[in-house]
Amino acid sequence: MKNLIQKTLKVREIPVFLGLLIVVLITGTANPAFFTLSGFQDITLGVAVVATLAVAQTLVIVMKHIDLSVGSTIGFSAYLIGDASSKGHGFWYCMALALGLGLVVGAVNGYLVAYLKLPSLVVTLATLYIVRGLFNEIAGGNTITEDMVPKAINFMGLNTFFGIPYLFLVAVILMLVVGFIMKRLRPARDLYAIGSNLAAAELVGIPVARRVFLAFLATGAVSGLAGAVLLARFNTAAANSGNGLELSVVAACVVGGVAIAGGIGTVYGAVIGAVLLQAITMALGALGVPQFWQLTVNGILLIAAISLDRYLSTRVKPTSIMGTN
Amino acid sequence: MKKFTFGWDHGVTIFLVLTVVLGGFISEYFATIDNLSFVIQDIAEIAIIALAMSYLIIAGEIDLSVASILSLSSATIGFLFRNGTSFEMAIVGGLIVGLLCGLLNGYLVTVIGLPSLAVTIGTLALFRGLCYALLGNEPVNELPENWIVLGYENIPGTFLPWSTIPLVILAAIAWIVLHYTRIGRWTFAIGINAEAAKFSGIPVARMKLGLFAMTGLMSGVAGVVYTLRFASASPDGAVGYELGVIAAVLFGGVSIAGGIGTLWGVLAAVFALGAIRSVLQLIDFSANALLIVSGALLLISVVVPRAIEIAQSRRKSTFVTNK
Amino acid sequence: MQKKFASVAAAVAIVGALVASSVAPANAAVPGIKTGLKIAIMPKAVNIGYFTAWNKGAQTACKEIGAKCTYVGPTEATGPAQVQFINKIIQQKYDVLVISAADQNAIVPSLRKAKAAGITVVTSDADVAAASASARVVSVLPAASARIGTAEVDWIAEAVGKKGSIAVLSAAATAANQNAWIAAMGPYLTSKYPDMKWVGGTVDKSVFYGDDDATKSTAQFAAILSQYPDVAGIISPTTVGVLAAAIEKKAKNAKVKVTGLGLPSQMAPYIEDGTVEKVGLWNPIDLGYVAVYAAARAKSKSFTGKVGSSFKAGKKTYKVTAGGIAYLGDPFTFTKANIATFKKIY
Amino acid sequence: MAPNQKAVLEMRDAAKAFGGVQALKGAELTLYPGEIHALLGENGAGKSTLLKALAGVHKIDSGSITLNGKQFEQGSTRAARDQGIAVIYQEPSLFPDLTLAENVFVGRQLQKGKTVDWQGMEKESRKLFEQLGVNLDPTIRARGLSIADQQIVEIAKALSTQATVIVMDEPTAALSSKEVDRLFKVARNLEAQNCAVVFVSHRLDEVFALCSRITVMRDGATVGSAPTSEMNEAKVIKLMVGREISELYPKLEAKLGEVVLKVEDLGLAGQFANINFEVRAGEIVGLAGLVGSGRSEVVRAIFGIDKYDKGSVWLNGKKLKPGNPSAHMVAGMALVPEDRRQQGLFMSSSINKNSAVTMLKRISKLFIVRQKDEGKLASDWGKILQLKYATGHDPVDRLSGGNQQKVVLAKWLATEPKLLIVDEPTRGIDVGTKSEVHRLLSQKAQEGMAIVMVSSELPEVMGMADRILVMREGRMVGEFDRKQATAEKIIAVATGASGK
Repeated sequence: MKNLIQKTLKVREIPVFLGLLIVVLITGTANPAFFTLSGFQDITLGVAVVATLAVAQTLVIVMKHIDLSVGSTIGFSAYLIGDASSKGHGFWYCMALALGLGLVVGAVNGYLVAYLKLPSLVVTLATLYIVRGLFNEIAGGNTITEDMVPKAINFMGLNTFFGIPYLFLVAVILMLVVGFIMKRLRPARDLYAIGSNLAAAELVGIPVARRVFLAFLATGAVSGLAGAVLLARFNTAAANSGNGLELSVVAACVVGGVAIAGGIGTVYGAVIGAVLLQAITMALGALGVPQFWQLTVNGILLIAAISLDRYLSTRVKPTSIMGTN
Repeated sequence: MKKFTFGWDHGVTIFLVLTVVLGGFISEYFATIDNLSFVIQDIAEIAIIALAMSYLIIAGEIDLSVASILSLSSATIGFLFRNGTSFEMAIVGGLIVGLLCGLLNGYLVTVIGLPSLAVTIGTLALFRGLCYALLGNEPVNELPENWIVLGYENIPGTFLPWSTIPLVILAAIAWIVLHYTRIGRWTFAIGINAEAAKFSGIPVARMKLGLFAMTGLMSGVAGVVYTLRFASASPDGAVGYELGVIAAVLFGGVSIAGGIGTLWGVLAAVFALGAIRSVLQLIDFSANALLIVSGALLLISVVVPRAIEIAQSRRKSTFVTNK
Repeated sequence: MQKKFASVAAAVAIVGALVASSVAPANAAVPGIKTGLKIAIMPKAVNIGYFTAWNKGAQTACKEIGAKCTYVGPTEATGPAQVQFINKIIQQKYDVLVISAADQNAIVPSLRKAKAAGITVVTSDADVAAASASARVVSVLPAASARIGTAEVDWIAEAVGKKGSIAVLSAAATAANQNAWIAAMGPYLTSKYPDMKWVGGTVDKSVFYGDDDATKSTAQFAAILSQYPDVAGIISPTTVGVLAAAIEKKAKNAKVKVTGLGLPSQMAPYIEDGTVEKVGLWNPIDLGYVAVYAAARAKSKSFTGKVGSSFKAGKKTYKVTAGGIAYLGDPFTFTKANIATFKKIY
Repeated sequence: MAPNQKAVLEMRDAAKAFGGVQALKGAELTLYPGEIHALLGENGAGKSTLLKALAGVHKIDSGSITLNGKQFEQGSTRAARDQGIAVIYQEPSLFPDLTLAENVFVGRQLQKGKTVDWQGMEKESRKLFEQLGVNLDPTIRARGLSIADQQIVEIAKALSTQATVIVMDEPTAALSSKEVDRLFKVARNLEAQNCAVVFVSHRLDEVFALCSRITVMRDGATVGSAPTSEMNEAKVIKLMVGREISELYPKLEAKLGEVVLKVEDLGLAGQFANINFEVRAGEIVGLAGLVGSGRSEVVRAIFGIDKYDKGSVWLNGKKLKPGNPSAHMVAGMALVPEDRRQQGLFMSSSINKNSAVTMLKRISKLFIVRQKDEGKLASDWGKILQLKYATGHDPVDRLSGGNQQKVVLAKWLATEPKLLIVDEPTRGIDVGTKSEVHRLLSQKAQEGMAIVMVSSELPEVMGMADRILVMREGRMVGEFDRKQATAEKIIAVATGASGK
């Protein structure tokens, strides 16, 4: 008997994964440097931040919502961690601060979307501005430098575990944990039901508002904690950290089969989508595509990925009302 | 006659008036003719795009690629001019490119059937990439002097910048069309209920395609204004303007869910945002505070109407309506 | 504050004796400069460390000449965003604007307006396009583009042993300063160092743009390594880029040599641990300091800004060269030997 | 089945009003374990309201409901389910992106320890499907499932909750005859397991074939309840209708004119095929058939909403381009759609704007829509249709269902169409308005309009139409002249059960 998890994976994530393989194979053939350990590390390390955020974003997108505030939250959190650490606070204090920030932003977003029933696009666009403004006000022209980064975080950013960057491991572990939760815990299953058919979800008695609130809260919390990943990755943070990340994150989710229309997608897909986008960016360079054309090619590939997704989801044959004779 | 009902657009108008009046009291520099000229110049591009974006959002769609279209239109003008085309023809080229970009968005949404939010994130990257492909790392300057004076000088004898002319004309047309013609009615109808619109004989797909194309064209017009105002064409122009446009449209009372909004509200919102930014700058608020205020206003624009709605429904809660 | 400045100035005096007036009392008039000038100091964007240092020098100068200085600017380093603040300066009837141009073209019309409104405009750190030089009185730049570009080539040549291929990790594709420096690097490298070459054949094809963004710069550093595995050295003529390159080189334990322009305070850990042997930079504090003097003197009519004219800032005199530009002097270089001193200054 | 047995559910003297409309008054229902109980009544008789009260969607204003001897806790869908009532709606509300197994257990997924037990749910639902005699794979997603299969999933869901009362709202409406047989087997199976099954249907032959008891409702009240053996079709129909048909259907004599609509060999894959008919000026053609027999699909295609892939449509001798409703409208065609709220109206928009949406070109001068003309248009038609409203600026969602339908009629009659298609024109509106609508249609036909009327209410079709076409499973299977038509004949053709 087929394993259910395998079967679910097959539906949408496989094409993305195949796309990833094709990109890697073509690029690797044209430029063998792509196949080396450092090529692998470039992609995995480069994708850690977006992958982490994409995992969190999946929670809200499957509910047919969106959270644009993650870029501001993660940047602010990275700065706060470095700042607190430089003032002599310990690692756990710094992480608590990061978590606290994420929870506050998540709670505000969640309350407005879930209980006041405001559109998440508008709400999170507003919190994107507000958090960024507060961040800039506090950070000013200061730059967090490596000596201000907590030792543990610094270590994570610089080292690998048998060749696999720790940060990528963090993203993968997060993916597995959230993936497990999304598959195995009842409240998380409700998120899919809400995104798939909101009216029916209410009809079967799912506590919709509470679930939406908790999902935004979780997304905020992960974005806050992910500040540590951002800080570890770059060992620096300043007022513009995390700027514009939200669109990369949404793009990764969409490419990974987490549909904007809700109800569909897994964190595995989101992470594979993030890796694919990162691999494409790397591949464009490795294949010698001129710098000034890379963004264009990226845009075309993104549209192609969305179109493919659309094609796959509408391939289902229409129901026939004409009897079977 | 229709009974007057107090709408969000009136609220924004009052907000605008209060900003201007209080601004005049708070800062001696604010309520001056020169500053008015600056504010108009400063908001011209956003206002022009917002006119078209209002239609699009009212019809239930969105376009995140407008800033990239603006920049691509500007880059096209620069590219053509640098390669020997006359400046007048270059401008025509820029407008055509804007229109084509809009048509591409519209095609992907109406014919292929992709969600506009996702697809315009893609074209946002695509159009921006084309800017770099056209201009590389060399911005185009030294545009014809007789043209660029239009970008930063006032109409002789007035305090109004030249960009007022396209802004006023386009705003008037957009206002009349949206609120007084069939196209406008159709736009609202599609946003309220696209299926019922189809059943009412409204050509829904054609309308949406047209609205995307128009948004592209307006972004192209904004690209011309932008090029003249900054006397140059650069591949990184207007980065992030899309959020400014959308924030202004939403603050103006257009519902992101479609079907609701007035052009007056949007125009008042664009001016109010420009005015409040000017006031805050003139009383030496930091640039960081401006970000916070933008976000707060955006939140207010959805929270307040919702709060009123909740309050009203509580008052009417004894009134059960049939499903 | 006073004490801090004293130590800063002392340190500077030791190494370069550029700014010597460590004892200038506040509000004391400087001959040839009106007191009470209202001066705006506008960076490409606030919230950037480099400009915080630049502003520090400007504020020092303001104190010396008894002027009132305001540090004001946008949060995003774009021309349109700066224009809003230039408009504000015009409205508030400032006397002087010292600005680092975020866009060499886009702010020109606004600068002309400011000029028409009677404001003395001096660009510092980043100038407007050469064709628009008339929009400002004078530009105070660190050093001639050619000198900065060739100096960086010399540093990397030293680091790689004068042989191997070189790439450039720049800021935004449209960054005018960087583009000018890079233009100067191209022919210099191939003519002076016969055993060195550009990874892409020509310098134009060897430039990667990190947009002065840590994320993108890091990604581009990785892209250089994967695209050109045998790259010997990377020049990053921008503080965000060279910092990202240093962090990433250390993280990857990469063999590639890195040099460029970076703030010593940010680069110190990497110079101290040997990740990077040498980076260079002028002193942004001095740059801001001199620019304020130039602007204040021009406003006070004790300096015309014409080519060949000169002005005094602190104890040193600067001469305006072709294009209406006054240069600070060659960039300093920072190595293990002197980084401990400099990292405390800027 | 034995009347002496203890009832599992008793509803006594239930009343429920919405705004001013009394949806239920004196509604009674008694269910015994191990029976299939038919609930019959015309549209608007109160069946849906009664079912929704049982489902926990509505709370009744007065009266009582007892379940298994205890008072039934009302007003929560979750509570209703927990108390053992499961309702299967006419339009199943599955989650298209979830697997069938999860759909069965949604909101209360089986758990092993604290985690969702997928294997267990799969096994259980597979067992349920087997028990229902269908071979559905529980690991596939619900998207694209046929209505029949969706219903099976809903039934499995009901069974998995150990429901003692299972309510099926017109479950056979959209099923083919084979699928109906399968459903019957399932229902009998449930009956054998001592469930009480409530079966709502308009197909009387099915009711008599399947059910052991029949309860009939009319105008919100229960008007009769008896074992099937004590009932016959004539008795049931009389109970359901309860009044002379002629007053409801004021059919006027009209002179037939030229052919207005000609439909030739129309076909759309999976929906309908070989549709041929003509409609003349002044003629009302009824399109009868079961819900889901393809009637709405045919009229949608004729009006251009859906593109047909075979055949052609001619209006006044001119061939129309498929898939272009706006061109059809200009050519003189109008469609009053099936779903008033979703397809007919812009609910948040004003009465004036709704009435004028089809007329914008004609009330514009120099491209400007003249609001005065718009208001006049709405008020003129309001008068003709006896629309009850405060001002034309009120949004239509403040109107009652009947008045809303009048607005839809107004917006189409205003275009002075040559051909008017009405799809379920009186669904869910009160009796008074119903006869007004009928009078209006009749009058328009007399004035020379060609009318196609799709209706699931046989009396309506028989009372109004000059000619009745019957569809089954996407095909035209019968045609009756007004004089020949009887309910039995039509039902026989529509259900394909002509031998019985």
